[in-house]
Amino acid sequence: MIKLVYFAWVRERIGRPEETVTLPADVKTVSDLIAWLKTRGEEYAYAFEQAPLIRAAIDKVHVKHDAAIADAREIAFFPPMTGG
Amino acid sequence: MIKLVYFAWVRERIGRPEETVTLPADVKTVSDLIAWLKTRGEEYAYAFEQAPLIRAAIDKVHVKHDAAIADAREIAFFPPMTGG
Amino acid sequence: MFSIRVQSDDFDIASEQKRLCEGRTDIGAVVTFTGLCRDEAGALTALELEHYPGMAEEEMTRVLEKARQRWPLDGATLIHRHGKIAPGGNIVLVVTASRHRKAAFAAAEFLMDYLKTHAPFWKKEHRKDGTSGGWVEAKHADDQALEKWSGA
Amino acid sequence: MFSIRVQSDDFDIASEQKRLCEGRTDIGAVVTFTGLCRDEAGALTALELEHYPGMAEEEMTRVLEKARQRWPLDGATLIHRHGKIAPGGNIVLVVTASRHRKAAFAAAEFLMDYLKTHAPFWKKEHRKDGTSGGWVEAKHADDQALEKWSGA
Repeated sequence: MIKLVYFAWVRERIGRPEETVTLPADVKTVSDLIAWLKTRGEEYAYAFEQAPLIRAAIDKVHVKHDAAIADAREIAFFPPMTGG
Repeated sequence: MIKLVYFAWVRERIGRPEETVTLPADVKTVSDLIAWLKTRGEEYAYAFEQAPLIRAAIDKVHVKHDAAIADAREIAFFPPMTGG
Repeated sequence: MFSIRVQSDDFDIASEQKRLCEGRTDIGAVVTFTGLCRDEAGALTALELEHYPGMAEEEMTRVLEKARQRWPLDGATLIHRHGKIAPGGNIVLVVTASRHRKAAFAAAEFLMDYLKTHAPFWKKEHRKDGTSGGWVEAKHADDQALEKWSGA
Repeated sequence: MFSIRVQSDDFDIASEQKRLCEGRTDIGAVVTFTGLCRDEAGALTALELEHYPGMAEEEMTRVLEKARQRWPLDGATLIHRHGKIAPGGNIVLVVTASRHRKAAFAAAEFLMDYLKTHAPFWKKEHRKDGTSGGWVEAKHADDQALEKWSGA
Protein backbone atom coordinates (compact mmCIF):
# COMPACT_ATOMS: atom_id res chain seq x y z
CA MET A 1 0.00 0.00 0.00
CA ILE A 2 1.40 3.28 -1.10
CA LYS A 3 -0.06 6.78 -1.18
CA LEU A 4 0.04 8.64 -4.47
CA VAL A 5 -0.49 12.43 -4.52
CA TYR A 6 -0.98 14.67 -7.54
CA PHE A 7 -0.67 18.43 -8.02
CA ALA A 8 -1.63 21.16 -10.48
CA TRP A 9 -2.64 19.91 -13.92
CA VAL A 10 -1.53 16.36 -13.14
CA ARG A 11 -4.13 16.38 -10.36
CA GLU A 12 -6.74 17.97 -12.64
CA ARG A 13 -6.17 15.46 -15.45
CA ILE A 14 -6.30 12.44 -13.14
CA GLY A 15 -9.33 13.93 -11.42
CA ARG A 16 -8.26 13.33 -7.82
CA PRO A 17 -5.68 14.76 -5.47
CA GLU A 18 -4.56 11.46 -3.97
CA GLU A 19 -5.21 7.76 -3.76
CA THR A 20 -3.82 4.69 -2.07
CA VAL A 21 -2.80 1.79 -4.30
CA THR A 22 -1.26 -1.66 -4.04
CA LEU A 23 1.55 -1.94 -6.54
CA PRO A 24 2.32 -5.04 -8.60
CA ALA A 25 5.58 -6.69 -7.55
CA ASP A 26 7.33 -5.75 -10.81
CA VAL A 27 6.90 -1.99 -10.24
CA LYS A 28 10.35 -1.14 -8.89
CA THR A 29 11.04 2.44 -10.04
CA VAL A 30 9.20 5.69 -10.62
CA SER A 31 9.28 4.94 -14.37
CA ASP A 32 7.67 1.56 -13.74
CA LEU A 33 5.00 3.23 -11.65
CA ILE A 34 4.21 5.77 -14.38
CA ALA A 35 3.99 2.99 -16.98
CA TRP A 36 1.64 1.03 -14.70
CA LEU A 37 -0.53 4.08 -13.95
CA LYS A 38 -0.93 4.76 -17.68
CA THR A 39 -2.60 1.35 -18.05
CA ARG A 40 -5.23 2.26 -15.44
CA GLY A 41 -7.36 4.52 -17.62
CA GLU A 42 -7.60 7.42 -20.04
CA GLU A 43 -7.19 10.04 -17.32
CA TYR A 44 -3.80 8.59 -16.36
CA ALA A 45 -2.73 8.22 -19.96
CA TYR A 46 -3.62 11.89 -20.47
CA ALA A 47 -1.82 13.07 -17.29
CA PHE A 48 1.33 11.19 -18.20
CA GLU A 49 1.21 11.60 -22.00
CA GLN A 50 4.48 13.55 -21.83
CA ALA A 51 5.91 11.44 -19.05
CA PRO A 52 9.50 12.81 -19.20
CA LEU A 53 8.17 16.28 -18.25
CA ILE A 54 6.44 15.06 -15.11
CA ARG A 55 8.35 15.56 -11.86
CA ALA A 56 8.26 13.06 -9.02
CA ALA A 57 8.99 13.11 -5.32
CA ILE A 58 9.37 10.16 -2.95
CA ASP A 59 8.45 10.93 0.63
CA LYS A 60 8.69 14.67 -0.14
CA VAL A 61 12.12 14.61 -1.76
CA HIS A 62 12.63 15.27 -5.50
CA VAL A 63 13.70 12.15 -7.40
CA LYS A 64 14.44 11.19 -11.00
CA HIS A 65 12.34 8.65 -12.84
CA ASP A 66 14.94 5.93 -12.39
CA ALA A 67 14.69 6.20 -8.59
CA ALA A 68 13.81 2.98 -6.77
CA ILE A 69 10.48 3.03 -4.98
CA ALA A 70 11.69 0.60 -2.31
CA ASP A 71 9.94 1.43 0.98
CA ALA A 72 8.34 4.70 -0.14
CA ARG A 73 5.22 5.70 1.78
CA GLU A 74 4.17 8.58 -0.46
CA ILE A 75 4.95 9.28 -4.10
CA ALA A 76 4.00 12.61 -5.68
CA PHE A 77 3.63 13.57 -9.34
CA PHE A 78 3.45 17.14 -10.56
CA PRO A 79 4.39 19.45 -13.46
CA PRO A 80 7.58 21.56 -13.40
CA MET A 81 7.25 24.05 -10.54
CA THR A 82 6.21 27.65 -11.14
CA GLY A 83 6.34 29.24 -7.70
CA GLY A 84 8.49 32.13 -6.61
CA MET B 1 39.65 82.67 -8.65
CA ILE B 2 38.64 79.10 -8.01
CA LYS B 3 36.98 77.40 -5.07
CA LEU B 4 38.76 74.43 -3.51
CA VAL B 5 36.85 72.06 -1.21
CA TYR B 6 38.26 69.30 0.97
CA PHE B 7 36.64 66.30 2.64
CA ALA B 8 37.35 63.72 5.34
CA TRP B 9 41.02 63.43 6.33
CA VAL B 10 42.15 65.69 3.50
CA ARG B 11 40.01 68.40 5.10
CA GLU B 12 41.32 67.58 8.57
CA ARG B 13 44.97 67.64 7.49
CA ILE B 14 44.63 70.94 5.61
CA GLY B 15 42.64 72.35 8.51
CA ARG B 16 39.85 73.96 6.56
CA PRO B 17 36.85 72.74 4.55
CA GLU B 18 37.23 75.16 1.65
CA GLU B 19 39.07 78.18 0.34
CA THR B 20 39.16 80.40 -2.71
CA VAL B 21 42.47 80.76 -4.50
CA THR B 22 43.93 82.46 -7.55
CA LEU B 23 45.95 79.95 -9.52
CA PRO B 24 49.28 80.69 -11.23
CA ALA B 25 48.98 80.60 -15.01
CA ASP B 26 51.08 77.43 -15.30
CA VAL B 27 48.65 75.35 -13.23
CA LYS B 28 46.78 73.60 -16.03
CA THR B 29 45.82 70.20 -14.62
CA VAL B 30 44.74 68.65 -11.36
CA SER B 31 48.29 67.29 -10.94
CA ASP B 32 49.70 70.79 -11.38
CA LEU B 33 47.27 72.05 -8.78
CA ILE B 34 48.30 69.37 -6.26
CA ALA B 35 51.99 70.16 -6.85
CA TRP B 36 51.30 73.87 -6.36
CA LEU B 37 49.23 73.26 -3.19
CA LYS B 38 52.05 71.17 -1.70
CA THR B 39 54.30 74.23 -1.87
CA ARG B 40 51.85 76.24 0.22
CA GLY B 41 52.69 74.74 3.59
CA GLU B 42 53.21 71.68 5.75
CA GLU B 43 49.51 71.01 6.11
CA TYR B 44 49.15 70.70 2.31
CA ALA B 45 52.32 68.62 2.01
CA TYR B 46 50.85 66.28 4.68
CA ALA B 47 47.42 66.10 3.05
CA PHE B 48 48.90 65.28 -0.35
CA GLU B 49 51.89 63.18 0.79
CA GLN B 50 50.46 60.19 -1.04
CA ALA B 51 49.11 62.26 -3.89
CA PRO B 52 48.18 59.36 -6.23
CA LEU B 53 45.69 58.12 -3.61
CA ILE B 54 43.81 61.39 -3.45
CA ARG B 55 40.64 61.63 -5.52
CA ALA B 56 39.57 64.81 -7.29
CA ALA B 57 36.34 66.20 -8.69
CA ILE B 58 35.88 69.20 -10.98
CA ASP B 59 32.52 70.88 -10.63
CA LYS B 60 31.19 67.81 -8.82
CA VAL B 61 32.29 65.25 -11.40
CA HIS B 62 35.05 62.71 -10.69
CA VAL B 63 38.21 63.36 -12.71
CA LYS B 64 41.68 61.86 -13.01
CA HIS B 65 44.77 63.81 -12.06
CA ASP B 66 45.61 64.55 -15.68
CA ALA B 67 42.29 66.37 -16.18
CA ALA B 68 42.53 69.95 -17.40
CA ILE B 69 41.28 72.56 -14.96
CA ALA B 70 40.18 74.90 -17.75
CA ASP B 71 37.13 76.86 -16.60
CA ALA B 72 36.50 74.92 -13.40
CA ARG B 73 34.62 76.81 -10.70
CA GLU B 74 35.05 74.26 -7.92
CA ILE B 75 37.68 71.59 -7.43
CA ALA B 76 37.36 69.01 -4.65
CA PHE B 77 39.97 66.74 -3.07
CA PHE B 78 39.13 63.77 -0.89
CA PRO B 79 40.26 60.26 0.08
CA PRO B 80 38.83 57.15 -1.59
CA MET B 81 35.17 56.98 -0.73
CA THR B 82 33.85 54.74 2.02
CA GLY B 83 30.10 55.26 1.94
CA GLY B 84 27.45 52.66 1.25
CA MET C 1 18.13 33.38 12.83
CA PHE C 2 17.04 31.21 9.97
CA SER C 3 13.44 30.42 9.19
CA ILE C 4 11.05 29.43 6.44
CA ARG C 5 7.28 29.87 6.29
CA VAL C 6 4.48 28.82 3.98
CA GLN C 7 1.37 30.89 4.57
CA SER C 8 -1.71 32.34 2.90
CA ASP C 9 -1.37 35.62 4.84
CA ASP C 10 0.52 38.56 3.42
CA PHE C 11 3.94 39.51 4.84
CA ASP C 12 5.62 42.80 5.65
CA ILE C 13 9.21 43.21 4.53
CA ALA C 14 10.11 45.77 7.18
CA SER C 15 8.97 43.51 10.05
CA GLU C 16 10.78 40.55 8.56
CA GLN C 17 14.00 42.53 8.14
CA LYS C 18 13.67 43.90 11.69
CA ARG C 19 13.16 40.41 13.07
CA LEU C 20 16.48 39.33 11.53
CA CYS C 21 18.49 42.34 12.61
CA GLU C 22 16.99 43.48 15.91
CA GLY C 23 19.50 43.84 18.71
CA ARG C 24 22.43 42.89 16.48
CA THR C 25 25.35 45.04 15.39
CA ASP C 26 27.29 42.41 13.44
CA ILE C 27 25.14 42.54 10.29
CA GLY C 28 26.37 44.91 7.60
CA ALA C 29 24.13 44.01 4.70
CA VAL C 30 20.55 42.88 4.25
CA VAL C 31 19.08 41.96 0.88
CA THR C 32 15.38 41.34 0.34
CA PHE C 33 13.72 39.94 -2.73
CA THR C 34 9.96 40.26 -3.13
CA GLY C 35 8.21 38.41 -5.92
CA LEU C 36 4.91 40.02 -6.90
CA CYS C 37 1.84 38.91 -8.82
CA ARG C 38 2.36 40.50 -12.24
CA ASP C 39 -0.41 41.22 -14.73
CA GLU C 40 0.85 43.40 -17.54
CA ALA C 41 -2.17 42.83 -19.74
CA GLY C 42 -4.66 43.66 -16.99
CA ALA C 43 -6.48 40.41 -17.72
CA LEU C 44 -6.17 38.63 -14.37
CA THR C 45 -8.29 38.70 -11.25
CA ALA C 46 -5.72 36.59 -9.41
CA LEU C 47 -3.01 34.00 -9.55
CA GLU C 48 -3.80 30.93 -7.46
CA LEU C 49 -0.80 29.28 -5.84
CA GLU C 50 -1.16 25.55 -5.21
CA HIS C 51 1.47 23.86 -3.08
CA TYR C 52 2.47 20.48 -1.72
CA PRO C 53 2.02 20.88 2.04
CA GLY C 54 4.90 19.39 3.97
CA MET C 55 7.19 19.05 0.99
CA ALA C 56 7.11 22.82 0.38
CA GLU C 57 8.44 23.46 3.91
CA GLU C 58 10.96 20.62 3.68
CA GLU C 59 12.30 21.75 0.32
CA MET C 60 12.58 25.39 1.45
CA THR C 61 14.51 24.18 4.51
CA ARG C 62 16.87 22.16 2.30
CA VAL C 63 17.43 25.10 -0.05
CA LEU C 64 18.17 27.38 2.89
CA GLU C 65 20.65 24.82 4.25
CA LYS C 66 22.44 24.77 0.88
CA ALA C 67 22.78 28.56 0.96
CA ARG C 68 24.13 28.51 4.53
CA GLN C 69 26.80 26.01 3.52
CA ARG C 70 27.88 28.28 0.71
CA TRP C 71 27.86 31.80 2.16
CA PRO C 72 28.59 33.30 5.59
CA LEU C 73 25.03 34.27 6.44
CA ASP C 74 24.00 35.77 9.77
CA GLY C 75 20.32 35.19 9.15
CA ALA C 76 17.79 34.44 6.43
CA THR C 77 14.04 34.21 6.03
CA LEU C 78 12.05 32.55 3.26
CA ILE C 79 8.30 33.07 3.01
CA HIS C 80 6.12 31.67 0.25
CA ARG C 81 2.41 32.39 0.09
CA HIS C 82 -0.27 30.05 -1.23
CA GLY C 83 -3.88 30.61 -2.26
CA LYS C 84 -5.28 33.39 -4.45
CA ILE C 85 -3.15 36.48 -4.85
CA ALA C 86 -4.39 39.58 -6.68
CA PRO C 87 -2.24 41.47 -9.22
CA GLY C 88 0.33 43.59 -7.40
CA GLY C 89 0.20 41.31 -4.34
CA ASN C 90 3.17 39.65 -2.67
CA ILE C 91 3.98 36.03 -3.53
CA VAL C 92 7.42 35.28 -2.16
CA LEU C 93 9.98 36.91 0.13
CA VAL C 94 13.65 36.13 0.60
CA VAL C 95 15.67 38.05 3.18
CA THR C 96 19.39 37.43 3.67
CA ALA C 97 21.65 39.09 6.22
CA SER C 98 25.43 38.96 6.25
CA ARG C 99 28.54 40.84 7.28
CA HIS C 100 29.27 41.25 3.59
CA ARG C 101 27.09 42.57 0.82
CA LYS C 102 28.37 40.12 -1.81
CA ALA C 103 27.30 37.17 0.34
CA ALA C 104 23.88 38.70 1.03
CA PHE C 105 23.28 39.38 -2.68
CA ALA C 106 24.56 36.03 -3.94
CA ALA C 107 22.64 34.02 -1.34
CA ALA C 108 19.38 35.87 -2.06
CA GLU C 109 19.70 35.28 -5.79
CA PHE C 110 20.66 31.63 -5.26
CA LEU C 111 17.69 31.10 -2.93
CA MET C 112 15.30 32.58 -5.50
CA ASP C 113 16.74 30.50 -8.34
CA TYR C 114 16.31 27.37 -6.22
CA LEU C 115 12.85 28.25 -4.96
CA LYS C 116 11.65 28.84 -8.53
CA THR C 117 12.81 25.43 -9.71
CA HIS C 118 12.65 23.27 -6.55
CA ALA C 119 9.90 24.49 -4.22
CA PRO C 120 6.65 22.62 -5.00
CA PHE C 121 4.35 25.52 -5.90
CA TRP C 122 2.28 25.96 -9.06
CA LYS C 123 0.54 29.07 -10.39
CA LYS C 124 -2.87 29.04 -12.04
CA GLU C 125 -4.35 32.08 -13.72
CA HIS C 126 -7.86 33.32 -12.98
CA ARG C 127 -9.05 35.72 -15.65
CA LYS C 128 -11.42 38.66 -15.55
CA ASP C 129 -13.59 37.11 -18.25
CA GLY C 130 -14.41 34.30 -15.83
CA THR C 131 -12.34 31.66 -17.61
CA SER C 132 -9.31 29.98 -16.18
CA GLY C 133 -6.21 31.04 -18.04
CA GLY C 134 -4.69 27.70 -17.16
CA TRP C 135 -1.48 26.79 -15.43
CA VAL C 136 1.54 29.01 -15.81
CA GLU C 137 4.28 27.23 -17.73
CA ALA C 138 7.73 26.76 -16.27
CA LYS C 139 10.37 28.87 -17.96
CA HIS C 140 13.48 27.44 -19.50
CA ALA C 141 15.25 30.60 -18.26
CA ASP C 142 14.60 29.49 -14.67
CA ASP C 143 16.35 26.17 -15.25
CA GLN C 144 19.21 27.99 -16.96
CA ALA C 145 19.55 30.37 -14.01
CA LEU C 146 20.46 27.39 -11.84
CA GLU C 147 23.50 26.57 -13.94
CA LYS C 148 25.19 29.68 -12.59
CA TRP C 149 25.47 27.96 -9.19
CA SER C 150 26.67 24.55 -10.35
CA GLY C 151 30.40 25.29 -10.43
CA ALA C 152 32.44 26.57 -7.46
CA MET D 1 9.59 56.11 -10.56
CA PHE D 2 13.26 56.81 -10.09
CA SER D 3 14.62 58.89 -7.25
CA ILE D 4 17.66 59.51 -5.10
CA ARG D 5 17.86 61.13 -1.67
CA VAL D 6 20.61 62.21 0.70
CA GLN D 7 19.28 62.70 4.21
CA SER D 8 20.16 62.49 7.89
CA ASP D 9 16.77 60.97 8.77
CA ASP D 10 16.26 57.25 8.91
CA PHE D 11 14.30 55.47 6.19
CA ASP D 12 11.74 52.68 6.17
CA ILE D 13 12.18 49.96 3.57
CA ALA D 14 8.52 48.98 3.46
CA SER D 15 7.38 52.56 2.71
CA GLU D 16 10.05 52.93 0.05
CA GLN D 17 9.09 49.67 -1.60
CA LYS D 18 5.41 50.58 -1.44
CA ARG D 19 6.12 53.96 -3.01
CA LEU D 20 7.72 52.22 -6.01
CA CYS D 21 5.05 49.58 -6.49
CA GLU D 22 1.79 51.16 -5.40
CA GLY D 23 -0.99 50.96 -7.97
CA ARG D 24 1.16 49.00 -10.40
CA THR D 25 0.71 45.45 -11.60
CA ASP D 26 3.60 45.31 -14.08
CA ILE D 27 6.38 44.81 -11.50
CA GLY D 28 7.28 41.20 -10.82
CA ALA D 29 10.41 41.61 -8.71
CA VAL D 30 11.65 44.07 -6.12
CA VAL D 31 15.12 43.84 -4.58
CA THR D 32 16.22 45.96 -1.63
CA PHE D 33 19.69 46.32 -0.23
CA THR D 34 20.16 47.88 3.20
CA GLY D 35 23.64 48.76 4.41
CA LEU D 36 23.87 48.90 8.20
CA CYS D 37 26.33 50.36 10.68
CA ARG D 38 28.35 47.33 11.76
CA ASP D 39 30.30 47.08 15.00
CA GLU D 40 31.39 43.52 15.61
CA ALA D 41 33.82 44.44 18.39
CA GLY D 42 31.25 46.51 20.29
CA ALA D 43 33.73 49.39 20.42
CA LEU D 44 31.81 52.08 18.56
CA THR D 45 29.31 54.67 19.68
CA ALA D 46 28.67 55.71 16.09
CA LEU D 47 29.91 55.99 12.55
CA GLU D 48 29.84 59.55 11.26
CA LEU D 49 29.09 59.92 7.59
CA GLU D 50 30.56 63.00 5.93
CA HIS D 51 29.42 63.80 2.40
CA TYR D 52 29.98 66.28 -0.39
CA PRO D 53 26.63 68.10 -0.66
CA GLY D 54 25.56 68.57 -4.23
CA MET D 55 28.04 66.12 -5.67
CA ALA D 56 26.58 63.26 -3.62
CA GLU D 57 23.17 63.82 -5.22
CA GLU D 58 24.65 64.35 -8.69
CA GLU D 59 26.77 61.23 -8.52
CA MET D 60 23.89 59.10 -7.25
CA THR D 61 21.78 60.39 -10.13
CA ARG D 62 24.53 59.48 -12.63
CA VAL D 63 24.92 56.00 -11.16
CA LEU D 64 21.16 55.44 -11.33
CA GLU D 65 21.17 56.59 -14.96
CA LYS D 66 23.89 54.05 -15.77
CA ALA D 67 21.80 51.27 -14.22
CA ARG D 68 18.71 52.33 -16.20
CA GLN D 69 20.66 52.16 -19.43
CA ARG D 70 21.76 48.66 -18.62
CA TRP D 71 18.68 46.91 -17.23
CA PRO D 72 14.91 47.13 -17.89
CA LEU D 73 13.99 48.75 -14.59
CA ASP D 74 10.46 49.86 -13.73
CA GLY D 75 11.61 51.92 -10.77
CA ALA D 76 14.49 52.46 -8.37
CA THR D 77 15.26 54.40 -5.21
CA LEU D 78 18.64 55.27 -3.73
CA ILE D 79 18.87 56.76 -0.24
CA HIS D 80 22.13 57.55 1.53
CA ARG D 81 22.18 58.93 5.06
CA HIS D 82 24.75 61.33 6.48
CA GLY D 83 25.64 62.36 10.04
CA LYS D 84 26.13 60.08 13.05
CA ILE D 85 24.66 56.62 12.84
CA ALA D 86 24.67 54.23 15.80
CA PRO D 87 25.65 50.55 15.46
CA GLY D 88 22.79 48.59 13.92
CA GLY D 89 21.41 51.73 12.24
CA ASN D 90 20.61 52.13 8.55
CA ILE D 91 23.19 53.81 6.29
CA VAL D 92 22.16 53.18 2.72
CA LEU D 93 19.16 51.80 0.83
CA VAL D 94 18.87 50.64 -2.75
CA VAL D 95 15.51 49.48 -4.11
CA THR D 96 15.13 48.18 -7.65
CA ALA D 97 11.91 47.08 -9.34
CA SER D 98 11.65 45.21 -12.60
CA ARG D 99 9.53 42.77 -14.53
CA HIS D 100 12.35 40.27 -14.15
CA ARG D 101 14.19 39.15 -11.06
CA LYS D 102 17.59 38.91 -12.76
CA ALA D 103 17.45 42.59 -13.74
CA ALA D 104 16.33 43.66 -10.26
CA PHE D 105 19.16 41.70 -8.61
CA ALA D 106 21.87 42.75 -11.03
CA ALA D 107 20.90 46.42 -10.96
CA ALA D 108 20.79 46.52 -7.14
CA GLU D 109 24.23 44.94 -6.88
CA PHE D 110 25.63 47.23 -9.57
CA LEU D 111 24.17 50.29 -7.83
CA MET D 112 25.77 49.29 -4.51
CA ASP D 113 29.14 48.60 -6.12
CA TYR D 114 29.04 52.04 -7.75
CA LEU D 115 27.77 53.85 -4.67
CA LYS D 116 30.59 52.32 -2.58
CA THR D 117 33.28 53.53 -4.94
CA HIS D 118 31.76 56.64 -6.55
CA ALA D 119 29.38 58.39 -4.16
CA PRO D 120 31.27 61.02 -2.14
CA PHE D 121 30.69 59.76 1.42
CA TRP D 122 33.31 59.01 4.08
CA LYS D 123 32.94 57.13 7.35
CA LYS D 124 34.64 58.14 10.57
CA GLU D 125 34.57 55.99 13.69
CA HIS D 126 33.58 57.34 17.09
CA ARG D 127 34.66 54.99 19.85
CA LYS D 128 33.21 54.26 23.28
CA ASP D 129 36.49 55.17 24.96
CA GLY D 130 36.01 58.74 23.73
CA THR D 131 38.73 58.57 21.10
CA SER D 132 38.18 58.87 17.40
CA GLY D 133 38.91 55.58 15.72
CA GLY D 134 39.82 57.53 12.62
CA TRP D 135 38.56 57.31 9.07
CA VAL D 136 37.46 53.98 7.68
CA GLU D 137 39.82 52.86 4.93
CA ALA D 138 38.55 52.06 1.46
CA LYS D 139 38.62 48.38 0.61
CA HIS D 140 40.44 46.98 -2.37
CA ALA D 141 37.58 44.46 -2.61
CA ASP D 142 35.19 47.32 -3.40
CA ASP D 143 37.29 48.42 -6.35
CA GLN D 144 37.55 44.83 -7.52
CA ALA D 145 33.78 44.44 -7.30
CA LEU D 146 33.45 47.09 -10.01
CA GLU D 147 35.41 45.02 -12.52
CA LYS D 148 32.49 42.64 -12.73
CA TRP D 149 30.50 45.34 -14.55
CA SER D 150 33.14 46.51 -16.98
CA GLY D 151 32.53 43.95 -19.73
CA ALA D 152 29.20 43.41 -21.51
